[in-house]
Amino acid sequence: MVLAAAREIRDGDVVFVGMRLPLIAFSLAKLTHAPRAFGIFENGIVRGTPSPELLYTMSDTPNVAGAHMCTRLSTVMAQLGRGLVDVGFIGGAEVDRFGNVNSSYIGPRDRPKVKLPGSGGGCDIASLARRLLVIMSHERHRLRTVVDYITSPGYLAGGGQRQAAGLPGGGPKALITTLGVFDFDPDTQEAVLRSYHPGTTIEAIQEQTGWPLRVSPSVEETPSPTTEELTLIRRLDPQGFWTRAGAG
Amino acid sequence: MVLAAAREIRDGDVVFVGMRLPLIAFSLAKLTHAPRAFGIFENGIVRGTPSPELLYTMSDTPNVAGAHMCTRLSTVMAQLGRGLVDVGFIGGAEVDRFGNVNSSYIGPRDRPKVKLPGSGGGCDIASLARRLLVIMSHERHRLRTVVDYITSPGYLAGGGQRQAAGLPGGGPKALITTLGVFDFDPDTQEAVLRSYHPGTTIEAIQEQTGWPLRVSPSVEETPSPTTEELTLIRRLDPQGFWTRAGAG
Amino acid sequence: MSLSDAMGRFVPDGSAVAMGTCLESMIPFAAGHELIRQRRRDLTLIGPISDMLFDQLIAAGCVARIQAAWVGNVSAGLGHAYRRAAEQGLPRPIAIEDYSNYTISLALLAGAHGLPFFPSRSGPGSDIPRDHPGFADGVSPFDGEQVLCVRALRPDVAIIAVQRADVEGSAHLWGNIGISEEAGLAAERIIVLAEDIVDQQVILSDPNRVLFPAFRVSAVVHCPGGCHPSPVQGYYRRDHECYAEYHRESRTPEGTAAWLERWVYDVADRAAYLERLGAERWARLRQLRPAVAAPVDYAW
Amino acid sequence: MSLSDAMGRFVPDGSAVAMGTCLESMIPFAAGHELIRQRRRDLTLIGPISDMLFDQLIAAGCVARIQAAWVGNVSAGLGHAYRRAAEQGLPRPIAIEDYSNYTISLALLAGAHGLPFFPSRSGPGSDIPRDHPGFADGVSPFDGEQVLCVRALRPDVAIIAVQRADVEGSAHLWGNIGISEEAGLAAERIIVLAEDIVDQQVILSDPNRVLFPAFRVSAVVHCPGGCHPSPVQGYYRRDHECYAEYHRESRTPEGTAAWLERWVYDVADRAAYLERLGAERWARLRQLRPAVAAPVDYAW
Repeated sequence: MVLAAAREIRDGDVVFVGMRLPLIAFSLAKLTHAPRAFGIFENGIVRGTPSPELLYTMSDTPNVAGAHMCTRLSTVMAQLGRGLVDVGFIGGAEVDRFGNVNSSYIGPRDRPKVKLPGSGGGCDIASLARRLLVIMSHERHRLRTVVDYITSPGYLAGGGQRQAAGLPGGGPKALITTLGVFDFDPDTQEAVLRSYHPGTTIEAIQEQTGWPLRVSPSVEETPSPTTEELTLIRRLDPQGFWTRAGAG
Repeated sequence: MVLAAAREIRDGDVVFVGMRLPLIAFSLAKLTHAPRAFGIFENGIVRGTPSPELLYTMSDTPNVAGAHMCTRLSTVMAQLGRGLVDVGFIGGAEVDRFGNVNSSYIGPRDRPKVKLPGSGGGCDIASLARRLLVIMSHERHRLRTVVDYITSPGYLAGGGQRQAAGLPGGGPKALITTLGVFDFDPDTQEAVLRSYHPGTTIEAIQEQTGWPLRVSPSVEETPSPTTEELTLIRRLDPQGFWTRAGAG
Repeated sequence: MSLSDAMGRFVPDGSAVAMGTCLESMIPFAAGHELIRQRRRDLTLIGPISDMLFDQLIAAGCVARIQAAWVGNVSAGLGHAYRRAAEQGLPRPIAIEDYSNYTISLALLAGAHGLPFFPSRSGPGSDIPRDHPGFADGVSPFDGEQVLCVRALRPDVAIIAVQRADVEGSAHLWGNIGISEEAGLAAERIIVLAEDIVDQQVILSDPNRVLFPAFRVSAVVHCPGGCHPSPVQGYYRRDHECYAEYHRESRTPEGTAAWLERWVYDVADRAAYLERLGAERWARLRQLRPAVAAPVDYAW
Repeated sequence: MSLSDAMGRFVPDGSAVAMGTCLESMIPFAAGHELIRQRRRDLTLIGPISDMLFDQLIAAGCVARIQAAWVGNVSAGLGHAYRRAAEQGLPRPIAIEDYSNYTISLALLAGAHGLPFFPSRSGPGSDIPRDHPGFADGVSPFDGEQVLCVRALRPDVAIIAVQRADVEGSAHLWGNIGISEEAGLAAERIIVLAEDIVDQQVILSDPNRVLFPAFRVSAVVHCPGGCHPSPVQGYYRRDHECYAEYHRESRTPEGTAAWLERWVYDVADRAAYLERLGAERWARLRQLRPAVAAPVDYAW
């Protein structure tokens, strides 16, 4: 998952990094194919280099060391607002086939079954990044036809509804899960399976997906990690805190 | 004039200092009766002490030395916006009897006889300070029944119109001129002569005032400067750059 | 002023309190724990994300309302006490007004300017603004464009941790800043918690680094170690294990009560807390690599 | 990049240019003079107050429109060229959109956020917002309160002078800041004029002092003395006499032309300008009392 996330970062991108696993994905991309990418963290940090140590949070002291800038949250959010953030990562508890993400409430809002932490910067990144990347553990109860609450808007109900709602950002570009990677159909704005990770199958993915899977005609196996990538991940996260199975 | 201005500052006040002569008035007040006043400058400076040297502009290097804070203009303006600035000074080319100040256009705006520099922070201070002090060279063509353009709103046309316009600040508290000091009638909101400076008379003031003078029943001569005040003014402005006749 | 006096005097029951404004660093845990010890009630807690502190105050029954973008435990997971309060009303029900990080910063920025609202491009299409007193649909008067408007927030008090301050309240904060400036300037009162109290000349030697005008600060509290287990740039690192431990122990109300007893009720103040933490552990967190800023000369 | 290349490449005819964003200090006179030498036309000049530079650009016929709160000469008086342009259309008519300092900062702040407008409490009752495309009456959707709305401004380019920068554009500015941050972040492009170009490690050692994200900066120009006669904290003082002299000489079009010839057209670049100023005078302005900021350690 971290690899697929890293590969979505292009060289020179301004990346809104977010919490948890994307911290590693950004570092990995910087050290491989995107050396000129900049990372933005919502606490106000802008970095042109990966943090010198594994981060548990974006505000850990190593993330400040050598940063290009430490400013106010509102100032880095303004980069999103101006449409200058190329790519942003968000996670959550649930996603639907239009890329809408729930990280707030499972069950009704006034009597939730689970109160989740909330948006953080998720809604902001989803609203305003040019390319939104959604990261999700691939389980049937998480990839749902309809989510209980839209924290971070994707394409809403599809068919241009996102644009009609006045959302300026580009919307979801990919849904990256523990089992595969989805693109979004430019017309219907539905998720379409682009690739399945080594070791799984399209059938297994359908089983773990709450909506009838749409599969790209050109679907393929996700390219395996290179030795360099694996080495770097082990160096960036030696104990697998963010990258071991079930983490993040 | 600088003395009368300084005397309007109370100890502990937060003072929006503005340009030119108020620079000296603030320093004088700090060194005499208002040692705990804070000065705010629209370039973003907050000072708890007078500048160590005469200032030609608020952004001169001595005004930064020993400042309590150097921040953004918008941040110090926000103190005005929150109603936390006790007193603010403005000057201009013209004032009317309701304390409206023109520092923009003499003559019609589309074909002005004189294009004046403009508001600077004047409109902001006039809109938002709790007590507005207007400073003006006392000449008949400056104290006019109606000004050509309201740059900095006083009581507008009086009778509560200021409040009705949605202006939250307190409005003009005093008009301090080279000849005297005016208060504003709490009911009609017209300027009322409170005191005349030593060496002039009420009659001379009427002659130099474009509206029929209203004089307070308790009008008196402006108290003469003390020796200490005179000494300090000479120390603060040794060459009389701001305080000599006709300056500022 | 002592922390206990500052919390007693300036944070009465029912206050709306902004805390944790730097996100995961500089969290004034000492102040939150003091409010728990003083059995403060009916607080509104305002913040961007809250990494564990809001969960603890909720667990202790201090909180009536949350206005925040994220409440949980960043390195460990969900906030168990937040869940119990929201899902079961335990130990008491709480009202939740969800924000995003950007929109809460705009709400506080508007509050800092004394303005009624700011527009936002983040949020349309999200469920966050639905049935929410802090959001309303508006229109740009220039082109008729629909905009989401975010109502100003003006906390009663903002508790802001800094590295160093003078006794009047002028303070230097460095490292990541988050929404500290907006939150402090929006609040009626600011309480500064400082690792070090220094001579005023130290602060005034670098006026660009000063966080708030001194006249906005109501109290300065000298509180070394006051942010543990969150990190303070230049002073100590994040104590990740603390977050994992609280996450484990707070799974049950009983475990939570035991944790609060051990780390809050049973310690008199921050000094006693640090003693309980142990000198060795505390010293380890303070072993840092130096990274001194290049000098700056304000010569005039 | 040379100043001449930066102005040639990034400030074409018709550009909307923000300059002088620190108010009376850090005014990029060198950049303005280069635009005059390059005979740039139809510029829109955006600023808070402008202490003499806008007057000179207007005098040289470079300007079609002013969006500012104040244009003149702070220590000497009115701007004669500004008057001639506004009153007589000489050397060409200019459109004037008046702002106050607060409202232009809000306009740029809204622009920096990509928002269409911000509300303002400054301005109602003033004639400034009347018949002005940058202002409109609006309503708070929360309580129906009437508010004045300030339309976002997004300059094509902001020219920002700083004390030091690295070659990528990360820069340290200290002393008073004015609207530099809002103007730069609102602009499509930022051009940084630096007294010193330093190693990137110097800038990154103090990330809180960095003004803009490096990816926002289009060009960095090494231009020592580029702000004379305005002051640069830590580098040189204000040359008050220059302002008085320009004020005297610019009373007439002929005097203005002579001044421009001597100080702009007839000098090739800033180095030549400083040479003409004279080594002794320049050295005197650089005699400063040191005021070194207290050290800060970002240890991690």
